[in-house]
Amino acid sequence: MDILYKILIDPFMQMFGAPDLLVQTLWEGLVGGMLYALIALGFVLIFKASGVFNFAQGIMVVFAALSLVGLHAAGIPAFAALALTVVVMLALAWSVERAVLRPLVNQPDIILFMATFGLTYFLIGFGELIFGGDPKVMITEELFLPKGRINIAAFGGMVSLQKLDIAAAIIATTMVVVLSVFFSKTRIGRALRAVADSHKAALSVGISLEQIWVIVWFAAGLVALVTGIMWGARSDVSFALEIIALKALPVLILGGFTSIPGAIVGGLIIGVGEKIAEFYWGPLIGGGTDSWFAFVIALIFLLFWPHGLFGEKIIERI
Amino acid sequence: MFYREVGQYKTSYAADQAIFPIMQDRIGMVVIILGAYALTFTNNDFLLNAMMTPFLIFTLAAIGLNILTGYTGLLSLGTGAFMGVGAYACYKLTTLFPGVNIIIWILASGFFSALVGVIFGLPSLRIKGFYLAVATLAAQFFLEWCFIRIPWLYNYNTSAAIEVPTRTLFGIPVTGATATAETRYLVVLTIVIAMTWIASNIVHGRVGRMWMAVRDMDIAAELIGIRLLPTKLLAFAVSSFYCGVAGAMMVFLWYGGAESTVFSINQSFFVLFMVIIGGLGSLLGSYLGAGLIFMLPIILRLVPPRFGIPVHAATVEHITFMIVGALIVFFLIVEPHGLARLWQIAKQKLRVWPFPY
Amino acid sequence: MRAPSQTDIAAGEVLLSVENVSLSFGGVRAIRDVSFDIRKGEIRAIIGPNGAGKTSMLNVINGFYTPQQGKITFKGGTRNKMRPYDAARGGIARTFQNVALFRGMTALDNIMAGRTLRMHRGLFWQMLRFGPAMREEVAHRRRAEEIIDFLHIEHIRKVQVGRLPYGLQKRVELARALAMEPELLLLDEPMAGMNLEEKEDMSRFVLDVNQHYGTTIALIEHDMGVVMDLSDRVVVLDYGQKIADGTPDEVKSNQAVIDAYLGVAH
Amino acid sequence: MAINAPAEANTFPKLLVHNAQVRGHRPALRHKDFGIWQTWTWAQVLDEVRAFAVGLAELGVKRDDKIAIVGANKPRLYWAMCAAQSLGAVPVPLYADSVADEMAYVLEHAEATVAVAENQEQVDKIISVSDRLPRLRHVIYDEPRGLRDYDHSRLTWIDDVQTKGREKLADAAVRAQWEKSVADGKGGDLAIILYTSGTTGRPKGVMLTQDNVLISARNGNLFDNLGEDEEVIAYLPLAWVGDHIFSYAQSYVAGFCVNCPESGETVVEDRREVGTTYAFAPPRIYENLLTLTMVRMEDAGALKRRMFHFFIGFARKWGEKILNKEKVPLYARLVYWLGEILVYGPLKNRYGLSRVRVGYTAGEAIGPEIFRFYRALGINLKQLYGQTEASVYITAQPDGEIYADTVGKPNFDVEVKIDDNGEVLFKSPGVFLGYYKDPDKTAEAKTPDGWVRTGDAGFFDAKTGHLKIIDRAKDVGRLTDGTLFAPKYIENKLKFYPNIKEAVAYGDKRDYVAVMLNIDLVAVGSWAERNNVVYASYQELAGHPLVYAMIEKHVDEVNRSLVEEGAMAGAQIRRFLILHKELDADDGELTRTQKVRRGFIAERYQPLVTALYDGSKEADISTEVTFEDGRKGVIAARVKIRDTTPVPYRKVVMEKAA
Repeated sequence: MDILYKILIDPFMQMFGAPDLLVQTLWEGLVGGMLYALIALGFVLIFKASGVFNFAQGIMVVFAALSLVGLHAAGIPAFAALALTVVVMLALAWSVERAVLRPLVNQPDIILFMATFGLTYFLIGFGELIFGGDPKVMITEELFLPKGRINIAAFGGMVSLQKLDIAAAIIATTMVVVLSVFFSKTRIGRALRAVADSHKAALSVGISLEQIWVIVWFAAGLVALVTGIMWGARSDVSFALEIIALKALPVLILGGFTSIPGAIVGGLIIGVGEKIAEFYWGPLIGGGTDSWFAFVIALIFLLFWPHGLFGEKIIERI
Repeated sequence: MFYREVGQYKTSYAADQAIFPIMQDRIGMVVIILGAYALTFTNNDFLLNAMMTPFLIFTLAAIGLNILTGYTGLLSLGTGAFMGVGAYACYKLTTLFPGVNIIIWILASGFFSALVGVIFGLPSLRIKGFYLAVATLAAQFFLEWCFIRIPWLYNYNTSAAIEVPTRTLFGIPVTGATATAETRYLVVLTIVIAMTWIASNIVHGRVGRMWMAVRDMDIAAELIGIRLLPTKLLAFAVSSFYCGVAGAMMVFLWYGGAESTVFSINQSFFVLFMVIIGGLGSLLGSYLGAGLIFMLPIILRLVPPRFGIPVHAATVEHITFMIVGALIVFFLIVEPHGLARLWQIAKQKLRVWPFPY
Repeated sequence: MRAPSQTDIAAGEVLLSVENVSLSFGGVRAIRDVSFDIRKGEIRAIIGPNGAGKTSMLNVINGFYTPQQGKITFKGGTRNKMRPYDAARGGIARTFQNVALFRGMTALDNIMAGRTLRMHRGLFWQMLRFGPAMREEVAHRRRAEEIIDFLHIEHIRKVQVGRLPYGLQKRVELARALAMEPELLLLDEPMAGMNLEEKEDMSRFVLDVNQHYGTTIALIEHDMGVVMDLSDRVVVLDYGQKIADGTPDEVKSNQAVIDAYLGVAH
Repeated sequence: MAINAPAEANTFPKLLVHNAQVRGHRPALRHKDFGIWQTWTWAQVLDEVRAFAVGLAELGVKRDDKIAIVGANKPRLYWAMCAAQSLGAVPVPLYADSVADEMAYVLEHAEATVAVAENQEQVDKIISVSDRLPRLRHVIYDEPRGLRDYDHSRLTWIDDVQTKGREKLADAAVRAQWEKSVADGKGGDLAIILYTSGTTGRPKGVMLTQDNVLISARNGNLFDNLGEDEEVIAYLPLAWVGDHIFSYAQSYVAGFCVNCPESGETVVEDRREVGTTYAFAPPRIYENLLTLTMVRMEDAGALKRRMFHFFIGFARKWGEKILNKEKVPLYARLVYWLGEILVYGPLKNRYGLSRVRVGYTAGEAIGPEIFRFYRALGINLKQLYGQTEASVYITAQPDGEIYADTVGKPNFDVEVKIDDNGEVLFKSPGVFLGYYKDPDKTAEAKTPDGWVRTGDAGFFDAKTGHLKIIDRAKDVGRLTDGTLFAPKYIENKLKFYPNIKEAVAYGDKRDYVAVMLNIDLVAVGSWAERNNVVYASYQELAGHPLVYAMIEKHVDEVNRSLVEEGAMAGAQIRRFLILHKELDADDGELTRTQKVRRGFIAERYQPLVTALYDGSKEADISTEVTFEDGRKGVIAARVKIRDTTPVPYRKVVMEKAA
């Protein structure tokens, strides 16, 4: 009885009892979700264009952030470092295409998937070897990212928003807009869509597969960089991120692997969901639920919509 | 070159279906097994405790995962967690019923992870490929969380870790601080050999064929009357059982104690890599893969100093990661069937020697 | 010298009947209100131009697709929905247009896999692989070997099917289907992409199967010559509709069929 | 000797009963069927044969009936032979690959009343010609597939025959009756009729008695002391006397096991699995095997290839000596032992010949290179010379006396003589009864005093005392001084030299032997390069003095070897010339199978032939030739003629050699 009360009634009492907390939690969730969404975005970009499920997206985020911080630590001015990091990501995209994708062209997806495990581990080792394993601090000021927080009196209490988060939200949104424009309007963008459908189609557009892969992986790299900066700014830059980044997977399960809006919506749902759950129900079972919440949701979800919210159903033919 | 197959004819199906139809192979196996037991007499704790024992344990885990991923084609990232279930189950069992022989509990703990495996395998009916991988990630993280947040599992130790009590077999301590490297090694070796034998029996029989059928073409499998869900769940069960036992042995016969981090996602990946590099769908591959991946860091740690090159423990780890990662990609590109296939090719060459084919 | 002569088939009981079946994916209507029957012991050909819905028809029959309308009566039992597993259990075997073998397994293992439904020893005995399990294994190996002998594939018994040439793969697939000892055997273009000699062999095999095992066969085939030689009765589909049904000669002389094949505008 | 059954068991059925008693539990027959080697012990075979026989009797088979047997080497077809024999009927095996028409002839000529056919294919053939076979009452088949709907009024499945037989055998009287009919069998009875596919005219039915076959088989076993432990694989046609002796008679006499392969394609694998100890094959099989080996080794890695060739080379040097138990230096033994591990052993393993104790090649002459190759590997390959009319054995090479160019010594109980026109005659227990229903041909082949003409010309090698077959008797001529002249023999000797591509020998009814030669452009060309001999054309090279000098050496060597062998010493080559153009099938100088057409060439090169015998040093010749593109043209040339210096010798009197 009591337990039922604890589960079914009490949390909602709290919510309505302290709406400001609720809003605060929602906001936290949204921001967290946004970062998931950004990572998921990287997955989607690559999956759409090359059908590769890039497990390494998470480590790419870490790697980008580390390079930025590392380069700056090496005495390079912030924005120069930023520019260099962009170059690094381009180099990474190029070498991945050369070393991994090209030799594996036309292999079953699952093989490519596993190849990206390899990539992930290689990058972890490589990153740690160069930048060392210990956490680092993101160069927030140098990049002129706003600091501090705005406190708004509302809902009979205080809701405090970090300026950084707001900035993050704005940057993220603009990036998403830019990307979708890029995809729908530009020639290359359309070509990328074509690849998603069939490789021949792409070739007919007159872009070689190799180029396209480099482009998307580069695009994904940029997304990773932005994500890295945001995330690094909020917590710090460490390899722990790589594990957290795995949460992009459930996001994709919800959003579907091929849909950018899906990734966004999915990301936000997961972000908000896990915050709410942790904040209101977590204590009942000892907290820390956010480590698995997203995955379990995805798992349950999969049982009913095996192809995601926005992903299209495949008819099996024989 | 060493194969002399002349005169090895089969007059019964039983002989023809044998797992090592060629006499030279049978001899080879016997030699290897005897050799493995002979290692006991080296009295070299480092060899036994730090190399052979863990190698065998990882092999068992790899066999488990291979049954699921290699034979049935279901990708799982939850191996670490399933191993954990085995470990914690065994811990609870032996602390609740100290009287019962530890070996029994080690094996019994497999059933618990089998059960958990089946539960998390349920989605495999609807979903495939990396969708399933994500589903198993759920298992990984959820179980990992349980190991931390359910103190009952580790008997409310302040350390939040399993501390392996001393248990004896015929009066000789097998687990705990007092157990010698030799006894542990012997126990592990025996269990691993026995379970390998069982695994090979299963994969060579009807069940194995069903698994492979599902792996190679599930539609066709269904149309010849193989029920997909039970087949896949059985694979999950057996696979998890093996992982569970491996987990239990890892804590009880190797570490002597462990906390949840031992069963983290990285463990899952390491076992998966062993399977990929060793060879999907090959028991031999599980041995080779486990050998390579597990020995690699040890070699990196031991060899360079011999040549006066000092290496940092951390650096070793980083380089290991890089090499392993590179190896994965390399093998997927060059020989998706891993070391096992390489051995097969070599063996074929030996059989047709001196001809190239 | 063919087994049951035309007449006794005409008299023969109906093994499977398809009534007013319609099937569509999304917008595409693959089959429109098709009805026909297959009689015990006959060789029944389903022909028609590409995209006539032949393969879809087979997929409906063995439960891989579920038709929106219509019902299927097999061995007296009527159903409109059925899992492929039940079809297999009920005695329907099937080969595929583009070979659907278990590529990672040897020819023998593929055929043994076909015996799965008839093997019962549980995991326990499988683990030990002696006693009952081995006896069962051996017994079924024997049956598999009979089929291997029947289809003359001794020399490739232990070859991984992925490495076999196309013609032999088709034969192994047939062997796997036979291993199920089906009552109704569905062959989807058993001779597609074969050279003349292979075609002759395959035709020989199909006849022998029908005759030696008394298996009822429904086959899709493009090679008219083959169809006319092999089949007792032919049903012709075009754009998902049945346009003719009868003995080879009747069908040959049917105007609608001729038009369909000459591609007269519809 | 213990290895052979007692003499009172003088028929196949008696031997079968005997074997069933003394070694009933031992394997008599294996057949790779349904993926494994199905095995029958002697006891089981007896049981099968008995049932089969009684079943046949039920179908009305009686003494002296002829039972045709058509098909591949299947257990039940062998049983059919013994079953028939146990009833006193005579089995008549047919070549499975013969077309319906040939089959019809034999069936009709043999007056077969029952035919045992392997499968649908054979049954169809028989049915297709059945209207021409009034006597053929019944057809029995082994494999039922495809036959179920045939009209079975005159068609029965072996199983049904045997079941019927088994039912009958329940009755003790029937059993006794069968045993009696076995006991009634006599050594003199006609055991089998083997139709030899004669190169000219219709096949002749060679009648062999139980004694013929069994005594020859017994002697064969003694000759190579074959015991009950041998393993042989039966893959050669049933209708061929070789298979009848090796896979049937010798097995029954010695009690060893015969293995029937799964199918034609699998013979090699099956041989490897069984590991035959007593092997038999016509030369071409060894040739193919060798070619295959060399081709495959070409694809091998450079290192492996080097190793291979080194050891093979070494084996060619020492292998035979070691095999012949001659004295060889220790190091040679060591290297050979190494080679055994690295190359010879594996090779033999691949061939499936690792366990061969005795291997024979026969039928036609085997190239000495090929022959030596297998010997060098340590395979005890030997040659024998035999005929259907002799129940195979005429001569064979005893262990340790192996020569590439002889066919060995007369077997036990075999007498061989060479008549004055060089034809080989023999007399032995194996000598056939006669040609079935053909007394004239029989008379031609058999002299009144029981000698049989082989139709081959040969002589006994003075050095080794072995028989050498030199040519078909009809091709052998004589020089004016009466010396034996076998053109093919001399030509072959010359052609063993890689430099000599073709040779045409003349001498019949002439004073001496003279030859026209063709050089081999490839071989001589490369020789020319090595010895910087410059030449512009084949013609020029052919005429080059150095080339003549080189070829002359070869000719001298041939002469010397002729002298060593004795019998042919008189037929040394006195003069030779090298033709200015290659002999060519397009010009009708060779047959399409690349055999020289001596007569035609003689006409075409008339001037040269005369020159060879009128002592002139050179002669002009112009011949019309057909070029690749079909154009015709004329080649004119002046061809030099060389005299050789004959090797002195003592004239041997041939009859002594016999």
